[in-house]
Amino acid sequence: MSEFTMGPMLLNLVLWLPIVGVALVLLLARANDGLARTIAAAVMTVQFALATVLYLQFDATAAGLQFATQLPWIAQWGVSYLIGLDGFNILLVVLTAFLGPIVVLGAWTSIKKDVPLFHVMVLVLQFAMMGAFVAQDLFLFYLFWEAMLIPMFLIIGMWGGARRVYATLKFVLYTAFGSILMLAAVIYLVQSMQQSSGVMSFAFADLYQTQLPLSVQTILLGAFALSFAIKVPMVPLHTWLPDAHVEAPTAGSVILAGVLLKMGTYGFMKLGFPLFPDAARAFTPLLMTLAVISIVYGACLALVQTDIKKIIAYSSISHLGYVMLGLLSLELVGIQGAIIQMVSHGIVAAGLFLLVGMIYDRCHSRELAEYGGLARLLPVYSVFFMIFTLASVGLPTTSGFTGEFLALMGAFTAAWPAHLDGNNLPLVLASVAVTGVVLGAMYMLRFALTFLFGAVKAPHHSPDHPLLDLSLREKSILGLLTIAVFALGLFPDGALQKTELAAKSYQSLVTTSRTPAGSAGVTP
Amino acid sequence: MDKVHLLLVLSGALFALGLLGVIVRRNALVMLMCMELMLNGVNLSLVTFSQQRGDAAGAILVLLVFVVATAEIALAIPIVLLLVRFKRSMDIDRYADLKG
Amino acid sequence: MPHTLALIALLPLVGFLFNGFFATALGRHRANERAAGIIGSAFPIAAFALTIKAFLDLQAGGFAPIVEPLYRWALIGTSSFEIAFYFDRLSAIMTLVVTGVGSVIHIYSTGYMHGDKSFGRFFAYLNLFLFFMLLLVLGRSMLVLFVGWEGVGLASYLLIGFWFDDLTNAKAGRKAFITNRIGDAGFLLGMFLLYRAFGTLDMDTINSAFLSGTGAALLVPASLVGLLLFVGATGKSAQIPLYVWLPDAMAGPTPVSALIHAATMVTAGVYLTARMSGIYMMAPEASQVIAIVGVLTAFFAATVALVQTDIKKVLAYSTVSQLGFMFLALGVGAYGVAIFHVVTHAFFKACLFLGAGSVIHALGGEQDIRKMGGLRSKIPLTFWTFAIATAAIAGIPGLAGFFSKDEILWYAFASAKGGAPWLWGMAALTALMTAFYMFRLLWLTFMGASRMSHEVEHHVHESPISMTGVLMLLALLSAGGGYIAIPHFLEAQIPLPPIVESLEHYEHTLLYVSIVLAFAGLGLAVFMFGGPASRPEGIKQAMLPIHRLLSGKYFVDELYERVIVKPLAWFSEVVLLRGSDKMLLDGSLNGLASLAQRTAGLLGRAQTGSLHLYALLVMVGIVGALLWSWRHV
Amino acid sequence: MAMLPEHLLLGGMVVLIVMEVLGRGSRSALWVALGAVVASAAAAFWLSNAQYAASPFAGQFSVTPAILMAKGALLALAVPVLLMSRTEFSDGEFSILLLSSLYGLCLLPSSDSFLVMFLGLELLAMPVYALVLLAFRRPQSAESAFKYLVLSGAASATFLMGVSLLYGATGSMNVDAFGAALASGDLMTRAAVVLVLLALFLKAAVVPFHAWAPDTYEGASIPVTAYMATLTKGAVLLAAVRLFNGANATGPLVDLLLVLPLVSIVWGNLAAIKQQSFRRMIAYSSIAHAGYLFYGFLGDAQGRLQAVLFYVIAYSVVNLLAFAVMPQNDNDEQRDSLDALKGLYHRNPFAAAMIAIAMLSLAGLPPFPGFAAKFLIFKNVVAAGYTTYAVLGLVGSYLGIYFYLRVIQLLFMTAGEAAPTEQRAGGLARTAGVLCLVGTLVLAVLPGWVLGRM
Amino acid sequence: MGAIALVSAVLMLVMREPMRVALALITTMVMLGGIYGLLGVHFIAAFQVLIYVGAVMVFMVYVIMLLEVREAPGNARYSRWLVPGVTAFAALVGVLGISVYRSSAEVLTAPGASAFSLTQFSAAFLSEYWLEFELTSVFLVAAIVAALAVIKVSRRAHG
Repeated sequence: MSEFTMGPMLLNLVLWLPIVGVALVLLLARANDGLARTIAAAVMTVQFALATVLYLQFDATAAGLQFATQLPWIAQWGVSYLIGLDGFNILLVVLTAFLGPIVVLGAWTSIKKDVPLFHVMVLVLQFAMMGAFVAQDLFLFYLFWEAMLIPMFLIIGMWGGARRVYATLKFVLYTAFGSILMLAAVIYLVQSMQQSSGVMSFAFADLYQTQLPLSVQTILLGAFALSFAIKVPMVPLHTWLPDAHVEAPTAGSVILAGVLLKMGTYGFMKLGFPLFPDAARAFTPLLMTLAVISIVYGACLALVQTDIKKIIAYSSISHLGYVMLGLLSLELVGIQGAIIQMVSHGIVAAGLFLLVGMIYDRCHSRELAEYGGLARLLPVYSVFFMIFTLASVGLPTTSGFTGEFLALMGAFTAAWPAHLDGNNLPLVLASVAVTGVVLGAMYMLRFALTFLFGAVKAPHHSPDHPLLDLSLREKSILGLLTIAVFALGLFPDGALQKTELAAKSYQSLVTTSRTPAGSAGVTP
Repeated sequence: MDKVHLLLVLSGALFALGLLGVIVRRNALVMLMCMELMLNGVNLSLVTFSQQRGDAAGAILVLLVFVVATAEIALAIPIVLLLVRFKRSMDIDRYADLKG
Repeated sequence: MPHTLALIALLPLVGFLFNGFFATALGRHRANERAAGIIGSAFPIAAFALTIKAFLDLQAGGFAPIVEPLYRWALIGTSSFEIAFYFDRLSAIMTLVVTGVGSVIHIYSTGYMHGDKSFGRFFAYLNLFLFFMLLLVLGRSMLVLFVGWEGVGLASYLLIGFWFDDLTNAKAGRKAFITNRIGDAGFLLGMFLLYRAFGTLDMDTINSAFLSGTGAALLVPASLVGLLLFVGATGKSAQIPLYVWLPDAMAGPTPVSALIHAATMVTAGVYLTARMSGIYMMAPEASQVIAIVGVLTAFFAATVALVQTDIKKVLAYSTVSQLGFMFLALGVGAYGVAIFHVVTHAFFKACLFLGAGSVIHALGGEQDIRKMGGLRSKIPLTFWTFAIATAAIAGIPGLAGFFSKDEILWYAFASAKGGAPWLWGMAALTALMTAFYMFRLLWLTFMGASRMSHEVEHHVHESPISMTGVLMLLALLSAGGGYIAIPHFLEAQIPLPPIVESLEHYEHTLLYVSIVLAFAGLGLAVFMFGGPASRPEGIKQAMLPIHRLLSGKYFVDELYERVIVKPLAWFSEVVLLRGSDKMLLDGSLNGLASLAQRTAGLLGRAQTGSLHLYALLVMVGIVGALLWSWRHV
Repeated sequence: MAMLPEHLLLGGMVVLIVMEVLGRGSRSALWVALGAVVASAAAAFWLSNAQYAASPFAGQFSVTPAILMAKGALLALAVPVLLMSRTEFSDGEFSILLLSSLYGLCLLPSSDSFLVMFLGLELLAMPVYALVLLAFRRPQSAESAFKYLVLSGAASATFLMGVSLLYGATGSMNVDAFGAALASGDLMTRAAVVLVLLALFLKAAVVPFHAWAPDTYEGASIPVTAYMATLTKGAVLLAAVRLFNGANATGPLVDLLLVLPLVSIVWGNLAAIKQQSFRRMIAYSSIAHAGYLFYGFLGDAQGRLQAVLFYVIAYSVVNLLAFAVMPQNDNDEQRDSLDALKGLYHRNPFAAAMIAIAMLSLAGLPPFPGFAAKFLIFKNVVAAGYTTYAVLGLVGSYLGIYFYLRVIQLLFMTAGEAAPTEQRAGGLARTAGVLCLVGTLVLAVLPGWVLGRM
Repeated sequence: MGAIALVSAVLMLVMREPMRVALALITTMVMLGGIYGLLGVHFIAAFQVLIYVGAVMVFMVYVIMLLEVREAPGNARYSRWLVPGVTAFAALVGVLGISVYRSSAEVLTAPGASAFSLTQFSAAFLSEYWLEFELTSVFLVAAIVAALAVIKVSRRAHG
């Protein structure tokens, strides 16, 4: 029965390893760039390996938390150190762990100053992200949620581009605004639960039991949703993202797009909607509209960007719209699609940002117009570029397809009965969302066209000093991501099975009304 | 209009006058004196109540106020001296280097 | 062999991976070119061989469909998405065509692409295309079909832009992909509706459900589904309004045009419609639309083809036109006939394209027919094969095209499932134009006097055996392909529509009419282009506005540019980016930020350093607080 | 016994005065003071742990375990202040004055009568006037001290006026009269209550009574500013807790406690944005924090001491942390300027990191202790039903994030040269910094444990 | 007597010369002492005169004479906050007055207890308020140290 004792330890280890890494870097490598890199890479790799073990041992047929640890922490407030894996977070945990070593390796040569601090920040960020995913206690979750801000603030602000300070402040201030209101909602939620049930607890499982009148649910959901929607980001709360992406160093963009944005959708899935199901259902039309607007809006803007990072940034907005759409469909297939789309976007956007970073390291320009014909110049690079472009477009056999396909299918599956009942909005929205598929192809292929094809041109390239194609390190990073892209595109079943129970429980949580009987609703 | 009310209003007026003095007078020493006036106003009401109640507590507080007021002046005067040393002026409006 | 079907599809994939990884990596060494060519061709040929085996298996099983599950892609709730292959009469025909024509075109390409610096890459893409095309035709589930559907789009994109150093080629590829995507969006919607109704995407299940009219089928209207799927088909099969990509797709190497943009990929829409005939049989409105779109496409594309001067463009519009014929057949319920035309078209159009390729090859890249002429004697093999194929497409009796086209015309006229005389009229007129522009092409290219420059003329040479051999094979099939009675072969699976009884006796009359039309086209072309050059010029001058309209392709590209592309860019750039993102959203945020800054400045100025003020604040505060406290009295 | 902590402080004072009179090395003065403070804090903790409760002077002075804990905590916070004073204050006076101020501090939460509380307030503040001047490094220090003195004097007078009216209305000098009078509808009683509260607002620098704080903080030296911003403020808040003593905020006070703290939060956080002086910025920050602290009085009386004390500790520890590691510079104006922080990370990563942690905690961002403290306060506010104001307060706290981040931006993201006279913080100050860091970490990691002892 | 106290207090604010202000303050204080005497709290009256007038004000007057700083002519007596200040002042007096007059506290109208004697006061001070006595001494010690420290600083600043 060693597994039962080992399990929780393993998850704790996965969570805390980055902190060990931080300690190691601070102790051993304060002035040793190479060692700092090595430590970070090693820690991340071990973490990924352990996360893989978790994934393999995760029992898809068991409901409830697995590998859970619960320790009383702030007993006075009913806060406990409660972490665990369930279908909601298992894939995201693996994704986070997977991107960890990739981020470190990707930044291997491009980060040249303050290297140890950089890796400390990346490790801290990794810890916070992992924590936010595995936390099963609202207080703990909020802690991790906010803790992500600081390292990201520094990563963008210290190693970013020319307007990095503006961008990073915008990022933090934007995000913090949402968080502040969420904090108010958290306090109110827990407080009202205590008043109604006498129990002071932050555990998700307990909070899922709370009964709140619709009006209260609405306000609380509004606060949560604001915070999550900023993180996702959903139009019109997105303007921080392009700036943050553009100014962030490659590693920052990778983390941002790869994991951080998923926090928003994860938050909706794990907290926002299940905590306030009645409000969630009441506001589905609005949120769904916003999701679809995000899809189209992001795509349209990606279409006219001249900065290559901005294209991907806006594409992220578009892609995460599908996630929201899937989640809001409340259809199993849509929810599952949303989860896959989260992971897929994590991988694909990470790949694209890495690719952009690699070319930026060589040419120091992000202007699309300054490039051309890279396919002739850097064939291997171009192959990878094409793969990730197509995955972003959602071409079948890539992960992007799995996510988009299932999410859209969910939206449609939900919309059709509504249409038969005379409510055409979901159907219209789902149909409009499908146009995102076209727009997606338009902006990504515009990117690829200018970038890869035509006459060869690139800053800092001359026939005497041609640009070098990808190094072995770069190839392996992208190779790993490519494998993930196709694995999730061709064989999503394994992953889907792990999340199926969670998707079902999400579905039943959100579709079950939880307003107190006989209450007309009192505004707080 | 009896005695107590009058005394209390007088006390309040002295207190307010003291504060007004701090607001309107520019001479640092005058300001200090106005502070004393405020305390005197307070003392009056304390004594009045103490007497009215036949209770020593108020009077004792008055005594403490004496002590404190004295100590404050003793501390304030050197500070004013120091101020004057730098600007050769008692005008408090000239001491507004710290602002913003 | 348990996984024959999977193997058929996967063999080209292996070829792709091999060529992709090794041939590209090893560079453009001559020996490698050889290896790449052999590998690239071997896998399709092997696939073809396996297909024949599979066909024999099918036959041995009395043509009962073979279902071959590979693995489960996803299980969500109770609905399972299986990756499974399905082999019946329809897929058998398609697979044979794809692997067969595909193989020969691979062989042809070894000659055609000889010396190209990206030889290996070319074969990799070609193999990739075959893989996806085979998924498309072999898939049991619409999901697999869709994978192939989009996959062939990808391969087409890559191959059109194969010579990407010239940006116009790459742009043509992009155009193809995006136009196809528009269709795919419709396809997706249709698929979603079907999933909603049945919880599965297996096409056999869906078809039979529709045919039997079970409960689930009533949930979604067949017409809507049919139309949505047809939107997909218009994209892939270049029908109005989404045909615009196909002419541009000629930017790709000619074997690509032959294989993808003539013989196989563009017929995927036809295949899809035939495959989902269960739906369309229940959806007369949708079928009506298909027939009309088909015939209109056929007609308009043919008119454009009349005046094109690029050898490949003529063939491209001809392809669009022929695809229109196929959809006409589908629209009137003659699914088997459409497939029949797919097959014959594959033969003669592949032959034509490859012949054109041979011409271009011989002329060192020249594609303008005004600068050709008199090639008959210089490259006779090419000429003869080209001529046979031209005759076939023109509907000269006895050749392949004659049979299939005639059946289409007949069903357009007489089918009880939507046939109408006016459909026949349009189609017959189109047939006339087809004969005319094809013979025009033949005459301008091969007959008459040479209009080539001396230098070009000097270098003209017949193509190597790898190319001419293939041409001869395809010419043979173009000639004899009509004798394969595909509609009847398929009838067991997809019945042909009944004929309106009152019209039955017109059959022979119409047959003669179409024979007459074919020869009329031939005659007209010979009359116009066999004589002095002033003759066509005169007609051109007489009908200048029409000529301009036709040679401008009805200015549809320009229209789309003005109505869709430009407004979209304007909307994105001006309204969304500048108006909404920068001005409204960022503007209000920056406004708030500067408001905070200004307030901060104000508060800083309030802190004047004056002790008087501070004391005043205290006093005001006290007064205010005391007054406020009375509020509760 | 009950006054053991006070006695120990007094003992320390006496020893120091004797040493001073004898002219025996001011070097050791610091250690004596340190010994006294540590002993005093230890005594308070020990008594608290022993659940000691007594009122040796009936109606004047009493201790309970909770109050002893509060005293111990604040006294412990004085340790870093003493440690960081070394570089600026070589004389023994600093230690004596600090000990006497601490003595006053200790009186406040224990006072049962207004007389003791008044003496406590004066004893707390009076030495600070001198302290502000003591490290006389620039002429403005005198201005600074004078402003503090005058407004603090006005606060004392206001306090007394209120006490006097309350005394008149109730006939009692007992502090509990305040709590009892809260609900009274009598105008004079009400005026009394309001005046007393406003006096505390003035001492704690709540808008509109805040104006002295920025000027005073800027003109004072770092250890004294640190002391004022943290311990003095904390002591005033503890006095307020003592005053309210178990009474829920009712009547007119609710409005005052809702509005003025909120205005403080917003005002402080906004005004801090454009500051160029670090101490002035911290002053505005402390104005905002006074707002949060007084929000704590809206909540249920039960958890008030805990909430306020926890907040004071969390807030003070990080403030002291920032001050302790601040680089040394003989030019006080340069030292105080935010420009001095530019690029500090590259010169002194430890200091930069510590200041950054402090700023983040002050901003209330998790996982730093400032967050848990704020959480507790706002939780109580929400529990008391003032949800709207809790939200407004939180939004107000959001406004503050910017200027704290700006400091981090200067530290890490802005290039800057060291001023020629800049040095690392002294060894003892760094020790103080480490102590504060330890405190910060304990508060961050084990808030439950800390709360459990309160 | 109260009126005189008030008038001289007002004079304090009106007088230009600090010396006259001081004299006005002394008048106020003496008058207050008189009031205390009339109220029967004689020892407080005595303290008032002794400590305030005798010690504080003498000190103050001494300093005024010592400094003898001539303000520049034309230098306004008042800060620019005169009008708002007076307004606020009037409001404050009004508010306090209304608070007192409208109060229902019986202490305001009660006949008043018999004044307590110095003996009673001393007894209370040394028994019930023993702690305050002690604390006052601590306070005074601290005050002395503080004053000395400030003087030391001034000397240092001077030298």
